[in-house]
Amino acid sequence: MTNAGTLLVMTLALPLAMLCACLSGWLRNRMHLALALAPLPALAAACFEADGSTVVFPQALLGLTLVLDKPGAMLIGVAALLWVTAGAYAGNYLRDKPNAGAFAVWWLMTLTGNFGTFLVTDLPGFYLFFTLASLSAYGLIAFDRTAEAKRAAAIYVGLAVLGEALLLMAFVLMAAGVPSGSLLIGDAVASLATSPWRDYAMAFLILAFGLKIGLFPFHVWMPLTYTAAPIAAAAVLSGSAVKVGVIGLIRFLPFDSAMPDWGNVLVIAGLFSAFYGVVIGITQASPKTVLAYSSVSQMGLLAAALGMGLSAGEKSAVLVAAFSASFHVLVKGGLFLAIGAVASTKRSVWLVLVPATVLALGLGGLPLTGGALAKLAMKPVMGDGIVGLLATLSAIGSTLLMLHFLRRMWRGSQQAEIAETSALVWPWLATALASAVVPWVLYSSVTDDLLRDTLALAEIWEALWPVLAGALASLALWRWSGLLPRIPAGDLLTADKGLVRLADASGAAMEKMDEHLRDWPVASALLLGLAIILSVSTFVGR
Amino acid sequence: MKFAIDIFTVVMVSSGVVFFMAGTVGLLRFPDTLTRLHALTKVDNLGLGLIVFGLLPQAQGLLGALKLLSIWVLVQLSGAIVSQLIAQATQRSGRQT
Amino acid sequence: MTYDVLFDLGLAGVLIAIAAGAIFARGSFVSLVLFMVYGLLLAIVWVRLSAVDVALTETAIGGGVTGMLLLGAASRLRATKGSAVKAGFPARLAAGALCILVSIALGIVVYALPEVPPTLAPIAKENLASSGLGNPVAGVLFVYRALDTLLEKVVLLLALAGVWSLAQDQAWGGMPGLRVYAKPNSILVFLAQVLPPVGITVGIYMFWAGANRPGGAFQGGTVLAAMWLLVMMARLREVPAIDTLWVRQLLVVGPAIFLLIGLLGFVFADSFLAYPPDHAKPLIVIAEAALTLSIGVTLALLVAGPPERMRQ
Amino acid sequence: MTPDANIFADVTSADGYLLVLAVIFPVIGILLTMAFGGQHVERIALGLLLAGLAVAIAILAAVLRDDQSLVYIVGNWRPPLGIALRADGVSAAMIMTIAVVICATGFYARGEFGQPDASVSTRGSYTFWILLLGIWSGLNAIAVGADLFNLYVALELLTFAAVPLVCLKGYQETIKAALRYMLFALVGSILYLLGTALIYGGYGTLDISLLAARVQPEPVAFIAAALMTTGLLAKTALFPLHLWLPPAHAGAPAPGSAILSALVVKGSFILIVRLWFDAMPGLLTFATAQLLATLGAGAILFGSVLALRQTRLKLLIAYSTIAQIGYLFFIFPLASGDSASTPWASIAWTGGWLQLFSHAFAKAAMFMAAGLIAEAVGHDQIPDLGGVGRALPVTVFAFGLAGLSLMGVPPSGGFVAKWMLLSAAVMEGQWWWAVIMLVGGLLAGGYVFMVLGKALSTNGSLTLRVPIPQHRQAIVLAVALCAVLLGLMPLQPSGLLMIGRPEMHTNVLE
Amino acid sequence: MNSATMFGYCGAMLVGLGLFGLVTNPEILRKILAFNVLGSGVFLLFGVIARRGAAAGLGADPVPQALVITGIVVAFSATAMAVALLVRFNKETGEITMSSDAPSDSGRSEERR
Repeated sequence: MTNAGTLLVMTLALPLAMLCACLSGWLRNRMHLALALAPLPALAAACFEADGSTVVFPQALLGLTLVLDKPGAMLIGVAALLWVTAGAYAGNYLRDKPNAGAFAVWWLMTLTGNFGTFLVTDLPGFYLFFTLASLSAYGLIAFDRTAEAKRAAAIYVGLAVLGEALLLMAFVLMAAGVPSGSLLIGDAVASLATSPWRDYAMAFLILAFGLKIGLFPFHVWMPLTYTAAPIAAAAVLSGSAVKVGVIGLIRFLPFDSAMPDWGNVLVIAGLFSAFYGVVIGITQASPKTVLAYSSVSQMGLLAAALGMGLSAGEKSAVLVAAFSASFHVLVKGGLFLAIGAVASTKRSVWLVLVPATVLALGLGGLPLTGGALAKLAMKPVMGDGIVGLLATLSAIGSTLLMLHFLRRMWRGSQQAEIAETSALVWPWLATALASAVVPWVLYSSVTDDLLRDTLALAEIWEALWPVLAGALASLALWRWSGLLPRIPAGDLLTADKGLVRLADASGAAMEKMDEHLRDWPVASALLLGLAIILSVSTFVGR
Repeated sequence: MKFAIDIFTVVMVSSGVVFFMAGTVGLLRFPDTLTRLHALTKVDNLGLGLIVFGLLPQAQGLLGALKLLSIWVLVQLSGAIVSQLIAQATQRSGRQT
Repeated sequence: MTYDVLFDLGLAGVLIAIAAGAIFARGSFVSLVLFMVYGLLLAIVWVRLSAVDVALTETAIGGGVTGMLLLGAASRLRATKGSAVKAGFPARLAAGALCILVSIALGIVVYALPEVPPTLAPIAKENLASSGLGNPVAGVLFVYRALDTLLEKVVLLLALAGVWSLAQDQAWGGMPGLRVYAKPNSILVFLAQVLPPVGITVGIYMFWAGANRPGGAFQGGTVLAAMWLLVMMARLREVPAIDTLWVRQLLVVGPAIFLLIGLLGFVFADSFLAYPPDHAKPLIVIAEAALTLSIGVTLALLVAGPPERMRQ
Repeated sequence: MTPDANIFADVTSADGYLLVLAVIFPVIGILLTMAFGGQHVERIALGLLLAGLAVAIAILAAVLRDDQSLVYIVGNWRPPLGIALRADGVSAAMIMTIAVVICATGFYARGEFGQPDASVSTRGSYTFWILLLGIWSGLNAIAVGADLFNLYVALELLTFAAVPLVCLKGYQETIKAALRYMLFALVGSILYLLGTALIYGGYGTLDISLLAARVQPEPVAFIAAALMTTGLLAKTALFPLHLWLPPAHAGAPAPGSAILSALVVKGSFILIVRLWFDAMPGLLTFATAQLLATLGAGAILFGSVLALRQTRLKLLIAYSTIAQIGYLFFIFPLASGDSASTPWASIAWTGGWLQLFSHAFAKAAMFMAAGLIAEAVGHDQIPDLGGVGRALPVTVFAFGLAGLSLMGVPPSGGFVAKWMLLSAAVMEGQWWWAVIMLVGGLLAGGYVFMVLGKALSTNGSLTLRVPIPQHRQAIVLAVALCAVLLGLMPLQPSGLLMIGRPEMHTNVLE
Repeated sequence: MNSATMFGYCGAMLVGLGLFGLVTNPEILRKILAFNVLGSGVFLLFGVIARRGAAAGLGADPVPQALVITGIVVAFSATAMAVALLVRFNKETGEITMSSDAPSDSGRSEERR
């Protein structure tokens, strides 16, 4: 086992060890101070051994196989960065909170699941970590016991479990398509094109992962949860945990074989939610909610990119998607942390606001930011057709949305209640710095055109004009913001009352039916009837 | 000889049967509990007695005969006691029908 | 031959009629009495089917102890609330239809039973010699399918434990609440003094004869149980408290000895529940004797019911 | 008539005596406790628990080593005249599961039915231990039985021990529940007995492997099979014959509920499988298989929804049992019929049994956890359970693990079982069962999180009436972990479960 | 039709009768009684099968006879237990019938300890 191997193992072993440590109450109540350490092995692995080194566990451990390939390394690296800073933030945030221990446990579990999905290469393993990440997020969301937190957590779990079911079906179908019976993701994807269950498998895959990355109409859980969860949790969930879905799409979509129809499905759904997120987002008041909708929009764009790749059957889309995803990891995490940071600084708010603005506009593709690079890298994939145009337009939208966010955050900081503490600021500054630097480091590994080209005036203007347009639009928005309708967070979910009532009614009906069935004469008559039907079915059935 | 014994048996048993008939009719027709009991006990005593008596010559060996007799005795015993109990019960629950 | 068939036909007709009466009768008392008569008639049917052992068991149980049990229960039940909500007519109709269908299905099976009926009688008989028994049924019970018999005795004990478990906590270990009809020098007392000697003799004879002729541990035990119940009802003997040592030991002595002999089979006859060829019969008789006792006590206590009174 | 009708060589195998011991040890315990009164009852029982566990391990080892069924000819009288005991791979695994669950329950139950002072005998302890041993003997006898009538006696042994367990608390509603259970179970067993009568009349033997050779598709077989199956279904409480289960399993004392829900209902299920797969192979038609699985599907949907509607924890768990039983019946369409020759049959076979075992562990853990919670809090009303998670972390954690297994979340036996059944359903083109299983998983997630969410919520003001000793919580956790550990087995047909059934392809996926 | 077969049909009818009583009669005691009738019908079928199997100088196949004897014992213990349950049930509730019950929601019964 190479030392990279050891690093890979450590990536999962350290958080697990910390979890075991949590069995003792004394350690559990102090664990939140150490949260920042848990992701370090992942970071190291990403830095030193991104060469696809492999670890295979014995059968006794499900025969897990861990591999660190390029997209995986990219994502796990930035994710680790975010988890470190957010962990530090959480450590301070949780000081003298009553049940910090519980939070730490859920945190570590989510982290383990999140990293695991970036590494594993076999279906059951992926399902295991995917489930771990999704279900343990429940604890983070429901952490502060407000009514909306409970509602959000309930809805989240409902959709998460649904996602599990869809994914399980997808995996079973994929495995069924592999003649050799191997359970490696690679083999499954390879034989997917020829599998008799191809279309079903694709449908379930896209549904499951689309639900995870919040494609319309599955986006409803995002605004609720990110609004309800504590800031640190929201940061890692929106920044890192969502990428579980992205890596899923990257790993499981067969990019070697072009599938135009399924590709187009992704493109259309993606672009739609890209704009949908913007439109709803600008009506939102709470900065967290606004960020959530921007996530919907960004993930939609990502899905569209992958869709283009799928329909064209070109592998390069994978790296591009990974790259812009990893950029999104840092920015989104940073912006969430910024909310806390702004609220917690009274004197030198500008120290926070300025970088925040740069970061935010980065999502709109402000030149010289990682965002610009992301857009640049995406351009070839998106092409120059209608899709490319829409992508550019979406940049305007995100700028608009981001400016709206900054405004809301500024408002929020006025009636902030969090105590003055610089300890909440440093993690956020670190994240901001990282999000400014890291993309430049990674860029070369994505495309072979040189960084110099990215500084060409044409490119800069290309990136700049959407931002300016967005700025103008936002001026208009402020002017006439009064005209906008107030759409509740989780827009479509306003219908859930009716659904609940319907479910309740049907449940009651079944209860009534149960009482009748459990009436003695009925049940015993059913017994006799069953005997007769059975003998007939055995007799006639042959 | 054998023939005579058979005749004897037939006569005895059939007369026993007649008594049973009478008893049953009594059981069905008599007005109240005590009289019904009266009818039944008669049957036990005489009817069964006659039948057993009639079968005695047919019994193989002394053991068989003893068995037959013990049957009669037991039935006597139980019949008497049970009718006693029933009579008491009727008296207690003063209803005569 | 045809006379036999006619007789059987009549017998079956009466049997069905009485059964129907027991099922459909309005009052429970009537239906209980009819049920006991039914039990006795059934015994005759068994004789007609030349299954005398079963006939004896049926009289002892179906006509006897079961009836006693049900009558005892009927005399204790008090319907203070909750009235008999009869199933509605359509429900009864549907149920009736289903039951008729089941009967018809069974009829079809009886009709379709193979021409040359499969039977184990020959091998059962030819292997009987090795056990020294004369009664093939006893042979099946104690030699070929001894495991069933053993487990069935455990079932009896479990049933008793179950009945006891229905006691009130404070009455635990006390005396079963058997109905006692004792009035000094009543006629019942007289019966209880006269009958038991005869009954016990009969019981022992039944088990003893069981080795070679119809009869056996179970039938004998039942008679013993009946005698003991009679004595207890007449208050000649008190009902023993359930944690009296001798009661407990009488309960298990039969199954225990049987099991012991079975385990000895591991050593002396190279199989569980196999008997060493030349000691087969004595061993079986010993086991049966012990079983007769245990069965007697178990049945009596089952009828006596869960403990209700603490010992004085 | 199948070629390998007599796959079991009818000779006692070297370690066959173990099968007798498995049945007899508990019986010895019953006799001892009956004879020597209450005050030693607990010690005798616990001693025998360990002995029985050893026997179970020995049996499993022997079967694995010989890679063939254990056989014991009782009294050296061969079937059809005598009785044989047989343990194939499934039986061995079953015996092991039974032993583990019963031992765990036994040690857990010391908290409830143990005897603080050895001087007096109390009703509860005396009867509980006897009934526990009775259930164990009955279950083992069912697992190794190879003679339909012998199996009938074993089934009765089981019932007679199970019913009093229901009303051990003596509350009015538990008595009522026990009565309903008793009567319905009686109907079930008498129908089964009727079936055996017909079978003997038709084929002159009751030995399963001999029957496999003799049974023909003809009215006798049809009607006998139908009657026996129905009777057994009544005891398994498969929807819609579940009238007795919820009140009975919810009313029994916690250890009792654990045994009843985890093991007792499975006893009759094993018999149904033996009937259709071993005794009358080739009699199971597509229609019948679909019918049984349809009832199973009904149980899954119905039980899960009703579980979601419950406000009492134990009732919720009871209804979830009804639902989980449903999955077992997917064995019939997926592991039989035309597919029996395909590799997927053996996948479904493994998956079905795995579902049985993992549910046994998970459900035992759940009921024990619920028992501890009820002891500590004084009730089991779900709405008032807020904060239990902090008061009894280990217990709630165990409950959660068990719940994950029910949901079919990895790593757990429930996941592996579901995966296998799903794949089999897909590969054999019976996708509708796959849909049902997915929905069932969703609903299970619903009720599990309904409880966990409440228990983990911290705003409930919760005071423990009595402290719960750590070791009892540890037992619960251990049982739940067994369910999880089953999830470590590979997603392939298990060699063990194939022992004794050559007609099924093993390790097809190499 | 020989008398064995005839008794077979008789047994079939008894089974039907017993089942009917078991299903429809609300009184528990009557259900138990019906169960006994049902049982005797089943045993009668056994007896018929035994009778048909008469061979080797035996009037009937001994194996089914033995099974019936065992069965009668089991049926009796079942009756005893059911009766005990019924008496206790009646003492607790004062009912003699089995009304349909929804799962009683009285989880507070735990508190009665």
